[in-house]
Amino acid sequence: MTKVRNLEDAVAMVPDGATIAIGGLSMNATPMAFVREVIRQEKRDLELLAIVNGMAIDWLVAAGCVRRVIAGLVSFEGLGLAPNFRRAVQAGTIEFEESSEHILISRLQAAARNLPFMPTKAGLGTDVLGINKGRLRVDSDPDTGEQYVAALPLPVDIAVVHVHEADEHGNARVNPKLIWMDSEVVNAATTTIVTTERIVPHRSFTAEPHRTTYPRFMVDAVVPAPWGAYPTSSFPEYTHDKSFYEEYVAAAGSGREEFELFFKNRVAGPATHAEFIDANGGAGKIIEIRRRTS
Amino acid sequence: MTKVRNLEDAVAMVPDGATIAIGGLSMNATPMAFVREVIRQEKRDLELLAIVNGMAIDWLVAAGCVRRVIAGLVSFEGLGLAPNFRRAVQAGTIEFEESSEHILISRLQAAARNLPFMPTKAGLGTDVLGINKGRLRVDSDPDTGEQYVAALPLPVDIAVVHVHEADEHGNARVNPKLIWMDSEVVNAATTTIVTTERIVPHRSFTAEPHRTTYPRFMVDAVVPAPWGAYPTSSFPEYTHDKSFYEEYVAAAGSGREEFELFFKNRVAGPATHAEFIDANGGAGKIIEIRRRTS
Amino acid sequence: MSVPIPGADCTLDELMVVTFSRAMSNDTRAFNGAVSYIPVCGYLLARKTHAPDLVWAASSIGIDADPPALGESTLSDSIWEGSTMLSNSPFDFWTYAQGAIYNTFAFRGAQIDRYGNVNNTVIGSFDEPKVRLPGGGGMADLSTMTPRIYIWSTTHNPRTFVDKLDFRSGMGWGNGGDHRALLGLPGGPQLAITSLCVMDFEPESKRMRFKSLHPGVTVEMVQEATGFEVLVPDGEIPTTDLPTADELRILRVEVDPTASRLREFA
Amino acid sequence: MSVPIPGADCTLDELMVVTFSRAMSNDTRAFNGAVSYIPVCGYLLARKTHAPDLVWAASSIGIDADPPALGESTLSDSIWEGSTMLSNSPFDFWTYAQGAIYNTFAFRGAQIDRYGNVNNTVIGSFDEPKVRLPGGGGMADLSTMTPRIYIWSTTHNPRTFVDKLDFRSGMGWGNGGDHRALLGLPGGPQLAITSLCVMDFEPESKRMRFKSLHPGVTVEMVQEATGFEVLVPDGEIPTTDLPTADELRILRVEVDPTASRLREFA
Repeated sequence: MTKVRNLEDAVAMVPDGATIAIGGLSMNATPMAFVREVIRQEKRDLELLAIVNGMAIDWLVAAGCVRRVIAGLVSFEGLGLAPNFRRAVQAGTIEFEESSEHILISRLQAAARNLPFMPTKAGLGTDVLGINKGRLRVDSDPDTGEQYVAALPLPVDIAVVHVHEADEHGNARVNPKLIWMDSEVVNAATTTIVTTERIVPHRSFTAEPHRTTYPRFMVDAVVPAPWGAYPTSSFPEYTHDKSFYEEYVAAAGSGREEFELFFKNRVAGPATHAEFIDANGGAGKIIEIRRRTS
Repeated sequence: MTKVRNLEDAVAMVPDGATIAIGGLSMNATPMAFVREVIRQEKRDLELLAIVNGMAIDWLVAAGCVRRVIAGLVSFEGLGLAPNFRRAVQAGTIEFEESSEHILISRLQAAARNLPFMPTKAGLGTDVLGINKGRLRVDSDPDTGEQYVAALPLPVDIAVVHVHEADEHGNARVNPKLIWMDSEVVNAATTTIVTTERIVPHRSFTAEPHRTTYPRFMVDAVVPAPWGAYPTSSFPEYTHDKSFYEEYVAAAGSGREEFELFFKNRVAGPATHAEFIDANGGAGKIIEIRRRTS
Repeated sequence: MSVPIPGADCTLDELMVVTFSRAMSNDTRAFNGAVSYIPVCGYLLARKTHAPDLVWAASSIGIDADPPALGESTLSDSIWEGSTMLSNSPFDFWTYAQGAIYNTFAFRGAQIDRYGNVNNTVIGSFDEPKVRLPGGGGMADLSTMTPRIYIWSTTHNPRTFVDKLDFRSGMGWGNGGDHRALLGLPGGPQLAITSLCVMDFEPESKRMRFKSLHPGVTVEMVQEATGFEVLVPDGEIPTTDLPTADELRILRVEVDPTASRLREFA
Repeated sequence: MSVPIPGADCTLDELMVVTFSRAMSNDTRAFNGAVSYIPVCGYLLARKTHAPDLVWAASSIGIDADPPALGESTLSDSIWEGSTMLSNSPFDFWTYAQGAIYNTFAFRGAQIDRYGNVNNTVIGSFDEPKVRLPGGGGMADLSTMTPRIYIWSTTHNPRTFVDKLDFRSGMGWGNGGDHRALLGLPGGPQLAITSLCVMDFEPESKRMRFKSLHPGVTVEMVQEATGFEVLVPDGEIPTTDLPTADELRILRVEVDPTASRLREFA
């Protein structure tokens, strides 16, 4: 029984109000085709976990899909701040649970491993602890008196991650191997959807079983999504689209109408991911962002 | 500055009385050339950690090198029990800290990560907890009342693991990638020695950086040891030597003198690892245990 | 050593494997440890018959492995052939185990008690053992983490099935009743498949209870071979269902052509 | 934007990178996060000059990377080229970080206080922020785990160097004195390298103290640009050592030929 779904059907699996975790890190490896379809299907009241991200969060906030964001860092790095996210938090129109990377990882691990908490030294002495009451606890070891942070479980309804190859059973792999923190959200999630650059035959996994990242039993749906991380990168195949980030930031800085037009024409409007890439440079862009395999 | 050492010099790094962790699992991937040289150098009073192992423990016990064993399982699986280990524990001539795999892993992780403990559900309700007082604690989560085992740190002086390839800087890799629990002992150890099937040029690591198992800063000495896991396996290159295990068990069952002769001729006597393999079948044995790469 | 089953075209090892196999379902996600031929054969047979989606991680590493034959170890890299994933032990395996994503674990032991707890540590006292056994390995861990536990034994006799364990290496239903749930542990032992019979666990007390008797075996024979009283259910105790010709063929030809499973009947 | 250093053949970015580089030693094991050009250039320069064994994990992933140039991100896969190991974040990176095997971490912030704590979270209150900043990312984690902390700032002015942070995202010496040690945290901030000067931390109070002044900068200029009093050490405050021709050549030609480091001086 194949787990292959088209993008529309996979996004339809996300109920309004769900806690959804988006993989990738900053300008890398984010399932942007999926994110765009979430916008097109006008999902609402999502709780969005993205440990370190920018564009995915900003899109979903701009489109009004998000009730609450959980993250450690939200920015476009040197290319700017995430403008819609920033404005929404400042205006109080979305909730923001700021945490830090290792506290989030530890909370996900506690959820994935059926533990009441995971200990870490992360955050001791910082104000991150004070704004996360109820989600962590500062405790001390009864034998040594050593202080630690008990990171409490963070369960996730749906994890969405982008991979390079998957088979119809749900076996999936990231080339050259898993690098970012995506496995943590997959492990903590009830349901996992992978978007994939390509579907490959099952024998491709048995031929190189040490390269498999997620076994089939961790994956509920496989969505073909070529260039599906665009405008973020998918190492080692293509890099992020610097000019998209720059033009997006510029549009957001030019006023509300200008941004809404940009967002309609360049992000949410195009019906398919291919049309979306066409709206941002088409084949020329694909050639521009291609990188030599390394 | 090269980290390459010959076997004699690397074993000379082990002081009597040290806590030494031996990698591998059961009949797989154990640094047996190193173990044999420990015997030849007549090390004494070692505290030996081997999470799941058989032959390495039995040799070191037979040779009188060991004061104390820490393990979860000691056997030759279907090929028999570890006879010298068994006799020594029954006679009370060595101490045995029996633990379980995940408690040991959790204790190693606590040591490696500077944490006062790692939580796990491992062992709840079993007698393993009672015999490990002072090394773990049964606690309950203050919020939920959920019980857990706090596994206290287990620091290791010297870890010895077997790999397929290493460069002179200490970068090392296991083919096709790390599978067993060796990384846990390496992470918890003050000093790590890798024995390697072969030394490869540094560019071999930069060419395929996703395959590197241990980065150079985790490795203190690199010891060339072709067929260095024999008579255990080194997947995917060669398998364990079933007949060695069987003959070893038979010799141990034939009486003390018979076993001592066997141990001298077939294990401890030969001066080099090559001579040791020669004493157990030589080139014919190497051909017999070779497996097709998979 | 192959033991014939009276009136059937199969042997005891085959009956046990097939019984184990049938207890598996399509959502079984299992792994295995050392000297585990009966369950390993059972997982493979189930996958090749009624449970095509069953997950088995060979020696807890080789997911969906399909080895052409089994050797002298169920914990070694020799059974990884055909895997779709060689999973990493510290990172992948222990996460799937702790998270009860792997939902099925089978163990046996030198001693087994009425609640399905087992001893693989010592005969006699821990500090001054009469017999030092191999140790629990991952038994103490995985028996607490895994919801569906299966026990098997090829030596149903009073030395194995004892009133009181010398050491509890693996957790079954603990002290019985709610003990496991009170400790926050999921599920518990489902079946004990032995050389004489199949037992389940009475839902309240969690004590072993007859489920079926192998052909030619009586209640009295089992009671005599058991160091505690096996509960007798209402109604007649059925005879253990025999393997079909198809199951036998697949087991003998495809799953275990070298009959490695007989290593458990040494 | 390149700022010339008076009386020297280099610019401010180069002076800061070289100063950072010289603070590194042969046993430095470092990684980096977002928008970290000064430290990334510093690690590479140190490795190519006085500290050949220095470890740098590019974007915390690409160990011993040797990229031909830096781009518009120090957190992306574009700087992994030449790595000897692409390390796995959840398993490798966080173990090396928690274990203080990675011993060196550099951060900056929108606000920095006298103890080397930083704020990258909000200006104003957390619940009703005047300005929502990007967030701390891994700063709260890595600042507690790593023994050798370096702070840099390309904007030494009273908006950045404040008497009181609006939010403590990253842990320096905390409340000063023994605070860090009392929390069981290793080491602490070593240096703050800014657009005006270099500061260390007075050993008892852990307050920022002049170590050297960049050419043309006076104590008064720094005090005016700082929202707290910078301690003045005994004796004369030296001028920050200038880069050598060799350092400048290696930085300009080998480490950062596209001058990505100027992105920090926008």
